[in-house]
Amino acid sequence: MPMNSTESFAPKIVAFCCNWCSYAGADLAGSSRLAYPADVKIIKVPCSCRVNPMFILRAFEKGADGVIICGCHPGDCHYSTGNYYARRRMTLLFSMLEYIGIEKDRVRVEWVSAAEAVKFSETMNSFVLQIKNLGENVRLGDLRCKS
Amino acid sequence: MQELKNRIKQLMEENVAQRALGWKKGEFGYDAQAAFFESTDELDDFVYNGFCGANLSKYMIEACKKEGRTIICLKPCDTYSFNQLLKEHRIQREKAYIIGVGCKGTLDISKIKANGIEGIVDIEGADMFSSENLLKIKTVYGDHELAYSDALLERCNCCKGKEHMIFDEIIGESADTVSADRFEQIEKIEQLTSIEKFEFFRNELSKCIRCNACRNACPACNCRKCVFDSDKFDSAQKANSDSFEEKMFHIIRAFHVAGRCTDCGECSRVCPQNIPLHLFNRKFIKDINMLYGDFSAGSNCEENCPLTSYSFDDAEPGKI
Amino acid sequence: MQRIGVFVCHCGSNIAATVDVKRVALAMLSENGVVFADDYQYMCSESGQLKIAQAVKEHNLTGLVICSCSPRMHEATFRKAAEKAGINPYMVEIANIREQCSWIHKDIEQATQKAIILARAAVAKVNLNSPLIAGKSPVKKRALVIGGGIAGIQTALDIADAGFEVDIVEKTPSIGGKMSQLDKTFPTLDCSACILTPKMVDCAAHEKITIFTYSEVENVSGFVGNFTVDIKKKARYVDSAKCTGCGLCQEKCPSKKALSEFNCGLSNRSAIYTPFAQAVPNVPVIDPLQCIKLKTGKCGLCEKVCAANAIDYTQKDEIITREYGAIVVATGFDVINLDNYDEYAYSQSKDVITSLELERIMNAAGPTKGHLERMSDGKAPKNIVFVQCVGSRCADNKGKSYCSKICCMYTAKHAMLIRDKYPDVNVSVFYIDVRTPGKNFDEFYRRAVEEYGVNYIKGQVGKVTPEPDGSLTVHGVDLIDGRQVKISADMVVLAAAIEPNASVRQLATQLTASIDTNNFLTEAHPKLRPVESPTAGVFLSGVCQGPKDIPETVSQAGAAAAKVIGLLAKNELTTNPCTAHSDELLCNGCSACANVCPYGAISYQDKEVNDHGIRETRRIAMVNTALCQGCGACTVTCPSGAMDLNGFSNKQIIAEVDAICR
Amino acid sequence: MSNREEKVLQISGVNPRKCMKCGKCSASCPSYDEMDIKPHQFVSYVLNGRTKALAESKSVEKCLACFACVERCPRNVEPAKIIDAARQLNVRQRYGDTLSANDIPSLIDEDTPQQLLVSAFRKYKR
Repeated sequence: MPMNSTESFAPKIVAFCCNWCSYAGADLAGSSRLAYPADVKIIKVPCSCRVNPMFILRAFEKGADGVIICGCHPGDCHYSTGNYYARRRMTLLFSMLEYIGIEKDRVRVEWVSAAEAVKFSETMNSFVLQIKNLGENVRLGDLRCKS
Repeated sequence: MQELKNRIKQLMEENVAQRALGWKKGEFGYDAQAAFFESTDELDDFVYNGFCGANLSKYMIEACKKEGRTIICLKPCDTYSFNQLLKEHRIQREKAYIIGVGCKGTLDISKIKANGIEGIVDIEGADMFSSENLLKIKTVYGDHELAYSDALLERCNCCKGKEHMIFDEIIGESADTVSADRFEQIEKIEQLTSIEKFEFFRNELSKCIRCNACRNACPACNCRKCVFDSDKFDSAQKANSDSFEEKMFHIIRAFHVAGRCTDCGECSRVCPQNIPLHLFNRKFIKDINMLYGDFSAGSNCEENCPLTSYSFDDAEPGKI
Repeated sequence: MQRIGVFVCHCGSNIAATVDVKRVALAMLSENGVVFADDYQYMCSESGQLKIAQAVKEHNLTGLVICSCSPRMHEATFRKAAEKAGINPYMVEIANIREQCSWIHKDIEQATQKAIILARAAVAKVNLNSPLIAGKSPVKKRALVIGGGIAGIQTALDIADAGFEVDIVEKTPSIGGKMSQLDKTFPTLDCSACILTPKMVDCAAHEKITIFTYSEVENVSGFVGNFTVDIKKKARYVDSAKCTGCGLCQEKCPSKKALSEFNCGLSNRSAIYTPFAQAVPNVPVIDPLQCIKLKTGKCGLCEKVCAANAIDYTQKDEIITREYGAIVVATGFDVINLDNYDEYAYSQSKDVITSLELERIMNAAGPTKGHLERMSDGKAPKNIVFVQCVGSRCADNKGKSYCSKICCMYTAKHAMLIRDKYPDVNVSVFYIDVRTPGKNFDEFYRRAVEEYGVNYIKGQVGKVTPEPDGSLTVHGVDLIDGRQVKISADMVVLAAAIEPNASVRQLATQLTASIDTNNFLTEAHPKLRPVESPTAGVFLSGVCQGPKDIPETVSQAGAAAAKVIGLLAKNELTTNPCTAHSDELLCNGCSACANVCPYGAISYQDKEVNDHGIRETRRIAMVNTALCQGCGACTVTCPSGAMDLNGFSNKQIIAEVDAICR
Repeated sequence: MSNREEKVLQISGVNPRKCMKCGKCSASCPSYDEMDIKPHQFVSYVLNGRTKALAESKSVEKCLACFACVERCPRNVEPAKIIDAARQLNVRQRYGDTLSANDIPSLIDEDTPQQLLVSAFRKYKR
């Protein structure tokens, strides 16, 4: 991906945010007017442990360029243990994606509390930049047949 | 083999069990397949040799629905799957009489054929209980010889061990067949660049015809209805559709069996397109061992699966 | 097919200044299922809600999408509005176009585009919503309090005073707990028994309170509002109904060699005993390990002297099953075992004691009748050294990582009391930090130093050596002075760390309540829900949740009681309808979901199903919707997708993903 | 943090930030009176960049390596290892590595008892 196109490239980014911490953190980022790119679209889930790997792969299949999952900090889960399971699941899934040659920077997990508006906005800014540098997601697109 | 057959016959005659689950000889002698033997008469077709690679554990689910008890023949590695199924309540222990059968490694017919051997008529020396390490292959073009150990399935080269994890009795001895490191191939792939990895897997997965043989053979893939057949995720799909689905299917399949896969290697053995599917499962096994401590699914019925447990200081996603 | 109405809120100019609301509404009209779309100044206002009601009526709407502020702000408002308008409240979805859009973007075009996509995702989700009805479950109007110390007593009294029945289960023969062992309490120095015993008596006399002493919780089943608990009443060998508490049996009992638990093993008690004179109930128990009659069949003296005929050697353990709406855990603490701290010579010298032992020595009803004496030779000590933080704040494996919180204050209390009563006794305190947060606490500590002349030394003790002459050499350091100090003491008092009562581990499993690495019970939220366990219907009172002193324990006990009263005051509980459920045709019965459920909400049943004509009995996961909190951990663990979550179903989330990526 | 401080931390393997300043090390130290810098001060010397002074102190030679402080430290800080690292710093600066570890096997007599070797290393490693 040539550098000059990063400007015009508007990536599709799906952010799964848990209801109790990260979604509230996003709300606080909003009310604090802490900007982050419009490319990020948030889907609310009750807990990071609700995020099924199938959702992530589905997003890529449908053309997403990056997927980020945000949850409560380990130890602070509203459901006490949900994010611990999410952490293991995502660790393994991300490792697998990298193993089959998907850029590992297309996925990220970040723990953002309800108070961390700055962290939320900074995370989204840096993630969008990261995806812009990677460019369009071609490896997970329609590539069944060998070129 | 005769000893095994006799014992099964005896058990059935003594009414210890009502039927047996074993292998039946196929059309060519190298294509033995899983079979139920409902009466002692049917046992004539019973075989047990190097071509009996099929892991019978999964058939136990069917057997449990039948009346009475079933004798099941399990090679050492098959017992892990059996345990795993027990742990998941898919089968009942009391419905099975387990004969742990000795194993000196199962054979890969494509490896034999890869030696330029064609038109095979008969193969001698595949008996599991003989110590002979020589396969005598009769073909329409003449006779060939090949060392037994050179024709083993990849999975047997990195065998989990000779011990049966669960059994009622053991017949025959097992041999050490380990000649390779289980994770060597995984590590090799991990060393590749991102693009090389992608090319490798794209090439392999592009062969997939979605015949579902891997899913059908896999003892961990025992869902009554696969998510890829149900409308639960809006992911039901016909075979061989477009795009990304094969990748999604295989990644998700590997993810669903992660922490439950015993690395029995059936997926790769049955794949008609020879896709090395075990490379997915084994990657998860390697990661799990490294991150959450050594874990061997099916080595017992108690230990919690790594994906349904956690510790406070687990590794962070993407940071390994 | 849904008939969806989309309502785009201007939020004054909060949204409308950056998002072209009319365009958003217009764009939604071409979305699948949308039959009506409009925008309005303030959707949340009275007239905004009226607009919704009108549209529902006119267009026969079945679902609503409100493009407005965060659902955390007004979801409840719009759900109520929907219900008023005749739509199931769970047929409403909010597209957050304020916090997530207008407030963070400046470019109108960009913000409008994003608002359209967010609205689109909400529409896609509503298309798959189905009406949800909050379940109801009845509430058993009785509470169980486990543990009869000050925490349990206070909680029980507060609940009972509100008019609800309470049972207290206490495993020792009397309620009272650790507080009954204390002599005086800080920072007021009033006598512990004087303030505790009235409460104990209140408990016993309260018509709403039933006390089960010498009893333990054997089994717990059920869920919030509907617990069933088996209580094991251990054989007391004394008929509580007949006993008059005269105490003659204890006097006459020939077996008097057992160590008194109440006096921390510093004195003996008889085989038939009440732990202390003010015990509630004042009914003795026979210790079967000490009783000569129970061991050999001979003796029977107590039976002979008992005028009330209350002795019954044939009593057996008894299981009582009772039902409760709420359970309060108030199991309290123990002092840690000091085996790991050889350097303080606790096991080598009788004159090295714990602070709790000192409490008994100072107490008029204690082993020395309240005289300060050395346990070795009965002599009055002249030099006493206190050592703080023994086993607390330890990062090694020997002690506890936490601060035990009460030691600084009770040590100041001890030092002060000793100096007050015995002005010729020298008292030194080795401390690392003196921690005195609390009303009048620091003043109290300063009085110990300034008025009573207690010698506080900043530094730790490295070693205590018992000398042949019976004295103890304390090797310490004075960090401020920069020198090692050696003190020849007659008595050394260790402020040993406290830890949760050992029974709590098993109890936590029975209750499916979680405990932390130190065996303290975990709160539902460390700040906002400190007296509730994450398991609904289970509440925490006292030190079982974390170290705390008496005033804090009493206030927490009251808080726990308030929560219990709030629960028991309801006739029915409305359950969150966004719970998991399993599809019986898909469920494998593999137990993976139950393994990850933090609430123990999933159980298994052998159930006959009809799978497209095949009838068979299958092991199937069942979700108890009263327990399920809707986290969704089970849904991802389930490989077949049998487990799904109401309100956040797999299909709904996938529809949102698709709508965003379209 | 300067090179020298890092070196001391690396040699000792101690994390000085774990210290809670309780002084139990100094209370336990049999050489306390001989030392100019006391055991409980070791961590702050390293943290405050005064390792040079620590290395030049008398304490370096006065520590008996009895490990009472290591044994009793409630936070696993291990002050004896810090002072030993400071001592090694001196030695390395003064003499460099006088003996290569690789040369050792060839210098050892077959019959030397292992115990002797171990105690020799203890004694003469500085």
